[in-house]
Amino acid sequence: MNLWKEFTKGLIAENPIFRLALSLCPALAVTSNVYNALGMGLTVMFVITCNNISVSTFRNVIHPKVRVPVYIISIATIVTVAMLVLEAFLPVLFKELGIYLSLVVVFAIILARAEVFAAKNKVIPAMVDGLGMGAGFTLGMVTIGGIREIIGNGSFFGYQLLGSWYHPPLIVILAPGGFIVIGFIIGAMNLSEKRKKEKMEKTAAAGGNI
Amino acid sequence: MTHTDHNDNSMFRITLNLTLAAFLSGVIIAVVFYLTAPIAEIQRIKMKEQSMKELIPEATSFSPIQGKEEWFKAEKDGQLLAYLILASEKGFDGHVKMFVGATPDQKVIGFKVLSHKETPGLGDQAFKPKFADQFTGKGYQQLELVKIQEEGKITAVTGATITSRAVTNGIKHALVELEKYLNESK
Amino acid sequence: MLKIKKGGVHPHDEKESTEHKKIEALPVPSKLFIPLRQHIGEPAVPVVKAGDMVKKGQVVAESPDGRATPVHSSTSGKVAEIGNYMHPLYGLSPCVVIESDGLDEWQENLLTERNWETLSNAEMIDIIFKNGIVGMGGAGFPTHIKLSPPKDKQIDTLIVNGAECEPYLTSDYRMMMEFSDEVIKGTLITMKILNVKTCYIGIEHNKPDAIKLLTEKCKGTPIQIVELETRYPQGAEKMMIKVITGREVPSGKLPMDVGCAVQNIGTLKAITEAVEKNIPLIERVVTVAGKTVKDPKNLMVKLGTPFKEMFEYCGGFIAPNGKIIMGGPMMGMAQVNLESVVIKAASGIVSIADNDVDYQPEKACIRCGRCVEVCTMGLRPNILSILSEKGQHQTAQTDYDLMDCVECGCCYYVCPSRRNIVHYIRQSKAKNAMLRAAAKTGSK
Amino acid sequence: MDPKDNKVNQTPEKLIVTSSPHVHDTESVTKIMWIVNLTLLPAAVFSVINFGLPALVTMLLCIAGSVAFEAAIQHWRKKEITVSDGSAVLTGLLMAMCLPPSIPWYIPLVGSFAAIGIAKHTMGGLGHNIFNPAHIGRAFVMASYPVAMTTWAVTRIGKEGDFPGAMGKIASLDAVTGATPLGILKQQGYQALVDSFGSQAAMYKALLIGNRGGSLGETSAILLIIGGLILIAKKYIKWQVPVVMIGTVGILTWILGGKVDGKLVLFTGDPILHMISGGLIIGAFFMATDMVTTPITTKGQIIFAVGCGVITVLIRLYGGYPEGVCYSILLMNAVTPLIDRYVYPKKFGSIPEPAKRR
Repeated sequence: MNLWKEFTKGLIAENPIFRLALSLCPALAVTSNVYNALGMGLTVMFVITCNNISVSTFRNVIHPKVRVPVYIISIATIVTVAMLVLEAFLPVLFKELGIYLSLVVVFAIILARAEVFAAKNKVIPAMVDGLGMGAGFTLGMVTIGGIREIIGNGSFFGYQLLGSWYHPPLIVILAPGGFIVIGFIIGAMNLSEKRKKEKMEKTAAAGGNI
Repeated sequence: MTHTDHNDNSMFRITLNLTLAAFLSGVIIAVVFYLTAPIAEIQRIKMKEQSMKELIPEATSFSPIQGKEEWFKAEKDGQLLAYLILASEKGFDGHVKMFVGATPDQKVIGFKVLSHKETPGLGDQAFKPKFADQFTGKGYQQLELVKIQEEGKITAVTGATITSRAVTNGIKHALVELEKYLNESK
Repeated sequence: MLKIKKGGVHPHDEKESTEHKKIEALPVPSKLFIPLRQHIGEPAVPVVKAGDMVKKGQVVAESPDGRATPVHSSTSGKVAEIGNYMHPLYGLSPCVVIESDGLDEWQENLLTERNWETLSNAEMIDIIFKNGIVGMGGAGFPTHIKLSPPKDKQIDTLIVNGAECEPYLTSDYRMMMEFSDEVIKGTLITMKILNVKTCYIGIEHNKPDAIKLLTEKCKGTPIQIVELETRYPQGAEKMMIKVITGREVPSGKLPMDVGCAVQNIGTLKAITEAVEKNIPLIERVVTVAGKTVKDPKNLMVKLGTPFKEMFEYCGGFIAPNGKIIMGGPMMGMAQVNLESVVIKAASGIVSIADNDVDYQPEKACIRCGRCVEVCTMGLRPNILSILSEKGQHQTAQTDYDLMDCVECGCCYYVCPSRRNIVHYIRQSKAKNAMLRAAAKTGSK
Repeated sequence: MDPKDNKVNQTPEKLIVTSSPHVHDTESVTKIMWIVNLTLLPAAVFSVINFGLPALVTMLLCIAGSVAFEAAIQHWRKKEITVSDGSAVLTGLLMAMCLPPSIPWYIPLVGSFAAIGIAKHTMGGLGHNIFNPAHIGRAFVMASYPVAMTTWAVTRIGKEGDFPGAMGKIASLDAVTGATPLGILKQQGYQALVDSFGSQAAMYKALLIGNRGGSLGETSAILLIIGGLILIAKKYIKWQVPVVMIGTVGILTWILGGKVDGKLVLFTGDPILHMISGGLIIGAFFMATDMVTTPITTKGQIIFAVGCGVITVLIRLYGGYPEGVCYSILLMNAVTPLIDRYVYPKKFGSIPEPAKRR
C-alpha cells in the first residue's frame, strides 16, 4: 500500500539527516550518547507527526500568504507542549536536552515536511509521512549516538560494553566527533549506493548481451 | 466563495488565520501547563532534595534559609547538621552550578554539581571523588589550587586545570559568603 | 649578461656531441617527398603532375592566396607522384614525390648576382615571397607577411634569435659560425625592409665562439650582440623581446604591437641567399643528435629528405630508440616513424633512447608550486591542468589565462608528479576551439 | 587515419609518441618525500637517544600505523597502493615528532588513523588533502587523550644527571604535570623557567641542543635546523617560510611577551626562548612548508608564514594551551585556498605598454 511507502521512504531513501541533510544541528549536539539521541529523536517524531496532522487538517483554511507564520505557531505550540510534558515526567532528559529542545521549533525538517508534504496531502498520509520522517530522524540520531557512545565512551545506553582495556578517544563525543561520524556515515551510504548502481549496471549490461 | 470575494477578504482572512492560530495555541499551552506545572514542580523539588540528600545523607529535612536564595539548612531531628549553598562559577565552557555543603563551623563537607558544560571525560574528572575528596574538612583559607602536589593544598586535575579552578573558587566563594552571613546573623 | 627575470628551467643542454662539428652536406637521396604545407596557412597548390621533369629550385606548388608560400623542388628529377606521405607535424599530408636524377641541376635564371642595396623594399619582399621563405625556428610563419607589418604598427627594433635554448640543437650555432656573413647581411636586409635602426642579436652565453665571431664581424654596423643567460625558454619570441628590450608583449598581441620583430638565424641566411642570388629555400641545416645516434652531425639537408636517410648517414643507431623528435626535446614533435621528412621549420631531429624515456605514471598534483615558479608567462599551470582534467576548459580560458600559454613545457619538465601539463593545456585549447567553431556555425 | 595509407613502420623498434616535452628533470614525488624523511632522521635519532626506547616505539608505531592504514585504505578504495612513495612514512614520522615520547601504544595508532584515514583519504589522497595530515593526527589525539598527551617524560640525559641543576628540577616537575619549557612559562612565569635551568644561557643551550622535556621532535632545535637547511639547499622548501614564521614569532613575543609583576610591559619579552622552544622549529621547517597544504606562490607562502606566526603567538601568550604551532598551521591550512585565489604570479604582458621610443 502507498502508506507503507510513505512511511519507509523516511527511513533510508529520504532520511532527514543523511539524505536530506536537514536538522544537522541536533544531530551534532545531542548525540553524544544514545539516550539523549533517542529522546530527541522521539520528541522530533512527536512534533513532526502532530504538526503534519495539524497542518494537513487546516491546509484549506490557511491563507497562503501567512502559511509559514501559522506553521511556526503550530510547531511552537507542539514543542512547548512537548517541553512541558518532558519537564513534568522526564526531568533528567529535559535537563540533558536543554536548549536544543526549544530549538526544535526551528528544525528545518519539521517546517520542510509541513511545507512539502502536509500542506498538499490528506491527514492520514500526512501523519504517516510525519511518523516515517520522525522514525528516520530517530534512526539517524540513534545511529550517530550509538556510534559516538560506543567509540567515544565504550558504552551503549549507559551500559559499559567495552572493558577497561579500551581507551576511548574523547574527540568522538565532542562536537568535531559528531561531524566526523556523520561525514563517514553519509560517505558510506553514498559509496554503497554507488557500488549497488554499478552492480546493477553490470548485470543490466550482461543481461543485454544475452 | 468567489474569486473576487477571495481577494476582497484576503486581509480579513489573514488576520483571522493568525488570530485563530495564536488563540488556539495559547489555549492548548495553557491547558497543558495547567496540567503539568504541579507535577513539574514536585519533580524539581524531588530532584533538588535528592541531590542535597546525596551530599548530607544523615539529614532528615532541608529547610530554606530566609533572605538567601537557594541556601538550605540540613537538619536531623531539629539539630543543625550543615549548610547547603548554591554556588555558580565560570568553568571552561559556561558556568558550573553546584551545591556546596559546609559544616556550621565552615568546613567543607563536599559538593554536588547540578549542571555543567565541561568537557566530558576531561573536565568532569574534577567532579569525581579523586579530586573532590581533597576538599573535605578544609576551611576557605586552605583552598589553594596548585598544579603540582603540595601538602595541605588542592592539586588540580591534570589537563583540567580550569575546571579544577572553577570548583575550588566556587567552594571558596560559598564559604566566604557563608561566613559573612553567619557573622551578620550573630 | 641579460637574464630572464622569472621562471625558466635549465635542462642539460646536450650540445657537446654536435656543436663543434662542421655542417656536412647530405648526399641527395634517391627520392624526395616535398610536403605542400611547410608553413602556417593553407597548403600550396601543386603546379606539376606525375611524370613531369623538374629542375632544382623549380616551383612545384604555388601559393593559393598570396599569403601561403610557394614550394620548390629541392633537386632535379622526375615527379613520381603527388600523394600522401608522412609529414612530421600533420601526419599523412600531400607531398610532391621527386625521383632524383642524380644531376642536381639548377633551373635557369636562378643564381643571379644582385646587390641588395639597389633593390626597393617591395621588390625584396616579393623576392622573399617567391622564394618560399618562412620562419625557420619552428613555427613556419611566412616571412614576407612578417616583413610587411600594417601601417599603424611602428616597428623600431629587430631582434635576431640566436639563443637556441633547446637541448641538443646546434644548427643555428653552426650557421652563425659558418655562415656569419650571410646572417649579418640578412639582418641588414631585414633592417632595411622594416626601416629600423636598432638591431640586437641575442646569443646564449654557452656559445662564446659565436658571440666573439659575430661581435667582431658586426663592428661598424648598427647590429649589437647581446649575451644572454643560458636558460630555457630564452629563445621564445616573447621572452627574447622582454629580456633584450624590457617590453612585454601584451596578452593576445604580437611582437609588432610593442614595436619589435624577431627573426631566426636560418631565416636570415635564407633571405640573403634569396635576395642576393635568387636561390629559393630548398635546403636547411638540421642537427641530427641523440644518445642513440652513432655519429651525431649537423647536416645540410634538402627539404623533403626522409629522416631515415639522415640517420643512416650519421651511422645509424647504436641503441634502441624510445622516441624520435622533430625539433628540440622541449617543444618538438614526437614522430610516428622514420618516414617523416625534413620541412622548412625542422631545426633538428633528436632521438631519445628507449631507456631514457620517462615511463613514470602521472600522479595527482601535490601543489608543490614548481610549475608556477618556472612559468615564464606567469600562469598557474597546476590549476590549468586540473581544470582540463575535470573538463572545465571554459573556466581555464576565462579565469586562468589559458590562451597565454606558449607551451614551452617548463611546467612538465619540473613536475615531480610527472603531470603532462602541456598536454592538458593543449587539450583545453583544442576543446575551446571546437566550442568556438560550433558556436560560430550555430549562430550563422 | 586510414590504416591502409599508413606506411609500414620500417624501423626495427616501436616508437613512443607523446605530446612534448620529451625530457624531464630527475625530481619526483617519491624522491622528495624520501629526502624529507632523511632530513628528519638526525633529529629523530637524537630524540631516541634522548628519551630512550619509548620514543623509538612511539615513532615506529606511528610510521607502521600510517603505512598500514594507507595501504589498507588504498586497497579498499581499489586504488594503486603507493606506500613506497614515502608520503605515509613522512606523515607518520612527522606526527611522531609532535607527540610526547612515552605515551600509551594506542595513541600513535589512533593518530595514524586520523592522519591517514580522516585527513588524507577522505579528501582524496595525496595531493588533495586540505590539512596537514600529521597535525590533524596530533590534534585528534590531543583532543582524545588530553591527559596522556600532556604528560611529558624526562629526558634520559637529564635523568642520568648530565645536567644536574637544570634538568633535575624539571624532572621533579614532570612527575605531575606538563613541564615543557613553554608549559612552565605559561603556568609559573618566566623567572621560574629560567630558574629551572639555572641561568638564561643554560636555558638557551638546553633548548638548542634538545636536552629538555617536550615532544620527540621539539627537542633538538639544531638538528632540525640542519635538516631544514638541507631542504632549502635542495630547493624543496623556500627559506622565506621558516624565516618569516620564526621571525614573526620572535618579534611578536618580544613586543608582547614580557610581563613584570603580572602586567604587560611592551618590548621586554624573550624572543629567543619562544623561537627555539616548542614545536616552532619543526613546524616552520617541515610543516608550514608542506607542499600540499600551503599556498603555491612564494608571496602566498609568506602570508601563510606570517599568519602562522601570529596565531602561534596568540595561542602561546593568550590561549589556553602553552603551545600553538600545530593549531596555527592547521588554521592557516584552512585559509590556503583563499590565499591562492587572491595571490598569484604577475601575468606576463599584463603591465601597460611602455611609451614608445622615438
